Amino acid sequence: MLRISLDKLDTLFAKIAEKQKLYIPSDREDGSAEYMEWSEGRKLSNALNTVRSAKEFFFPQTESLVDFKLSGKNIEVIDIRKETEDFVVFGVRACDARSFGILDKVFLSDPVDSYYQNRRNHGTIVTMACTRPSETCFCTAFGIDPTAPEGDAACFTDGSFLYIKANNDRGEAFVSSVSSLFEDGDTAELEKVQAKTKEVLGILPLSGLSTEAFGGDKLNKLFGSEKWAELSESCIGCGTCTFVCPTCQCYDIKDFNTGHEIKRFRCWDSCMYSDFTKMAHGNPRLTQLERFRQRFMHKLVYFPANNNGELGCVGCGRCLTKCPISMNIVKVMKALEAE
Amino acid sequence: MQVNEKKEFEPVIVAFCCNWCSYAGADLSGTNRLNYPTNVKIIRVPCSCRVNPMFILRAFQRGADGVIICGCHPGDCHYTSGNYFARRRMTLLFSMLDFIGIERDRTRVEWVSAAEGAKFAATMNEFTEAVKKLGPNRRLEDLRCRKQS
Amino acid sequence: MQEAIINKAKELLADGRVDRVIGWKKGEFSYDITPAVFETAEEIDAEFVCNDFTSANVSKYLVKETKKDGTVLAFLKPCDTYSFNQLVKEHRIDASKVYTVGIPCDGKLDPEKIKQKGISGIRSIEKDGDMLKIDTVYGDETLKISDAMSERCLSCKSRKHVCYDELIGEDGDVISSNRFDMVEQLENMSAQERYDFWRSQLSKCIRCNACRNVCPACTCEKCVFDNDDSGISNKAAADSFEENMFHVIRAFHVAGRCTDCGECSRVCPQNIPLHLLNRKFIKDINSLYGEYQAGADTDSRAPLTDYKQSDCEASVVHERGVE
Amino acid sequence: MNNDTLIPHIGVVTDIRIDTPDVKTFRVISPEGGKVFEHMPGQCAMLSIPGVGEAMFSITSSPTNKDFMEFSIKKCGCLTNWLHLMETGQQITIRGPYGNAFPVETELKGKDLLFIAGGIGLAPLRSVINYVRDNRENYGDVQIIYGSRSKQDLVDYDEILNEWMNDPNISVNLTIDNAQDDWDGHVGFVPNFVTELNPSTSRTVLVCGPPIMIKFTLNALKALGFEETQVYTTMELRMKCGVGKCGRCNIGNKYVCKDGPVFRYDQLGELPDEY
Repeated sequence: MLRISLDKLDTLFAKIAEKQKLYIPSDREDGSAEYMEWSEGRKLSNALNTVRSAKEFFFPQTESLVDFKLSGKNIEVIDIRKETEDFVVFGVRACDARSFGILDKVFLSDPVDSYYQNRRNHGTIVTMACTRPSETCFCTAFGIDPTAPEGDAACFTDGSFLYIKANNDRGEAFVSSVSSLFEDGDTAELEKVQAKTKEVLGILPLSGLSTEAFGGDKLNKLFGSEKWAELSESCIGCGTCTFVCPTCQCYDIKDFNTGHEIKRFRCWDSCMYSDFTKMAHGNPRLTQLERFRQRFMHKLVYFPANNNGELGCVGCGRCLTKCPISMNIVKVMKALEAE
Repeated sequence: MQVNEKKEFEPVIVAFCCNWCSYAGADLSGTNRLNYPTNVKIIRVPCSCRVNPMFILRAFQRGADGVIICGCHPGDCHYTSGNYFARRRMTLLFSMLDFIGIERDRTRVEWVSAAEGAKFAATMNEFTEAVKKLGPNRRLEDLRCRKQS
Repeated sequence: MQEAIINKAKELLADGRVDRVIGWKKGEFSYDITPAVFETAEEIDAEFVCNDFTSANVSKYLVKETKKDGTVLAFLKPCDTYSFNQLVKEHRIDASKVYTVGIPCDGKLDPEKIKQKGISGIRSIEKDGDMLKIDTVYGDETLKISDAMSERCLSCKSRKHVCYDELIGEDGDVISSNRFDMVEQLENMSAQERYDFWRSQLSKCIRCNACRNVCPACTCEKCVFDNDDSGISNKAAADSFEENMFHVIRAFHVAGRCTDCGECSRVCPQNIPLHLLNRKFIKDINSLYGEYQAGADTDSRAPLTDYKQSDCEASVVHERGVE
Repeated sequence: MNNDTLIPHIGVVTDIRIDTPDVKTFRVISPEGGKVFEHMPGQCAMLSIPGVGEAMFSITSSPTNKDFMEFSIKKCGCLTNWLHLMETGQQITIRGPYGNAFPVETELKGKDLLFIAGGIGLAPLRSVINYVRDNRENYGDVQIIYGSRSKQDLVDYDEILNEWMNDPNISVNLTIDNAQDDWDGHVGFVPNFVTELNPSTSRTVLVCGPPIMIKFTLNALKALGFEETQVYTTMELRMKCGVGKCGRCNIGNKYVCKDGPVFRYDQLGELPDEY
């Protein structure tokens, strides 16, 4: 397999960044990792994952949709869309890589969301296999193999070399554009590391998590469960889980009056917020119980009902580490499963 | 012919003036034919205490380069104590804005009575000059509101 | 300690003194503790936990709990008692419906700090003297407790319970803390440096509202930032201004009421040191209007709802320190 | 780049009719004249005043009307207040059509129809009623039961009086909640009126109105022997995108904006009770 010595990563990054923007997970001053644009000196993070997921490359937290200019009774609609420039996201984990497939099912289904599609068409995803999964990881429950991630091209490491493999045409193009830096090498060491990682995956605390109790056909049974009250009791109704989640895609559309024009923008929104479904005549999800239930029912039941049973969670474990009150999808799944 | 003359920066100053003293003071400076810069946009409020901290931030958001709050002299408030409360609030808010790195000369509180037309004009002249020296507000502006030139 | 607390809870439930207990419930791992309400001794035996990771401040839940019938038992750490007292003072909690038991605290641990040391695959964490013994799938690890201590606990202001119906263990004292050190450090920077510092911090904000929703001082029925009519309800972190506005105004709205419990910084998914904004207000209030500790009592006037004719003018801001 | 549904068209408000103290009907055309887009009865459109807000409204006019679209809008919030303050000639933005429609060309064809509406609930049904009137030969017997709080609150009263009442092919039954001096018709709530009128169970029913009215009407219909599969209604939830992506109008695995707003009652029964 093609490989490059890990101490030549900078050369590789410089080569990629010659033609297009390159984003890599890198450590922030506070110790957590975040995707940042690569420039000379920026180092790849060793962290298992970034705080925010990679979804923001295709579905950014805030984006302008359209501008309006008002004059008297007239309105001018200004289409501000521009073709995005090519970019590469390097070092995406297997869980996040799977999340793009889930987002695609939402944004690329008819009618196609051109803003998302535009970015999707110009972004190359280079994934990175995991070697040190954490106790909060449960991607294997969703059939994800973190040692062989999806994405346009996948990278693997054995501690001294970085190996690369293309998964599709776009990946082929990417690999061939940088292949001059790579040499063919033997993968014995890599296979050892992969076997070791698989062993660890088997003994992680959440490795036994089952998704069998969930799916589109369980709708009314799970919806009516008495467990929701207890589970949602201490939820503070913030949007942390939603905003760090790689598959949450609810959004809000709002207008901002700049004084000389109206900018209509879209931003991430959370079904956990009290005003999410509020209308002039009332709110169908009146208490935090209903809002809490909506988020998990959507991932575990509603989404699979519309997508051949595929669950709307990828097991990245972000909500497990970030929820202010440590309530999360694993606790919900275990509680409901016991029903 | 192309004019390459660099235009001098003209700041936008928002002045929140209490209805009972400072607004009347502004009026007086006008009737006395005293000059103060046209940069100053006066917003009349019932009392200096009416000025919500958000008003000040929103003024900066929408293009103000300096914000000044004018009210009755301590002890003279039409509502007895409004300006005392305003004084504490504004002190703390300005201190906070200073803390997050906003230039401290962009904000000011000044007590101007209805009889102090001259003080009003002088204050505005002086404040406008001070803000002019600082240049445009960049640290607390909303980029979306910046006019493309 | 946990045993004494559990016994106390069961005792008070059994003799009918309280109907419910608010405390903490164990999670999947040793550190992911969820605040929870318990109604029976069985539930308490099965799931109640009070350990080094039970850092969530339960006072705010009492706003909701005291609207229900019956009496609720709350276990409060020293810093939680300040929040509790402040909520009682603001008439947000009906104190007659709460039975408070003060519990000692010598600082809580922050799981994130442990993980940032590169420790992963945690199976269990045990205390051993001043060290933590951590069992992970990658082998055993050790870590100094002080290295895992929550940031807010490193600058703890008080081990004293300001209110309780009953106390487990000994009461501590208000301690001289170094909590204003960082604020002072920032004050001594230049305006440009301060601006750069806050821009780098606040630009991380994702507007998840966790700081607001967890804050015991933020108990408005409807937040101004959720109110479309306020004109500032934008959810987006669209521009540097939005985050500045949100955090400055939020800190201002709790100024004089913030007890410095540190929940905002604890829950921030982006590790923004939000408590520094609150501490700046506290420090200013202390130095300009006299020492004041929100939550220390239930009858004093809050500094922003009070004034003295001799108060300093706003120009003090312009006259002091570094530009 | 393709057109994106989130980028709206311009519509011009050419006529504003005051229907009731809090309902106005707006006539909207494209700036070039004619309709902005075609629709089927029951479908909705997103109307917006940039800077004020955007919301989903059902299209009140029938698709058989080739010149313009109409929207009957009740004043109840920020955007609708603004719309009510508009003058003719004002431009608004409009995008759509969204959602499914009443199955006028399939299930409803050849059937005897019963329309039951309460208050502003007439808005979506008016589109179907006029569509049926314009394609009268395709449908059987048509009966309309419409009620409101008072005579003044009957939406489209002029049209009901002058056109529907005079149409020999349909029967119209009106009711108001409380008796008033200038009203000699029926007084009482819609569900009770339905029971009194005792319509034949051979009819297919289309209901729209306030949730509480729909609930009791359904009970009344069931008591009369109607099946759930005979009853259609149309729903309303908060919406932002209109195309099933923003997540607001999600009930169970359905999105009201995309899979609805028209649901048959037995379909609604399969969904969790969260609307």
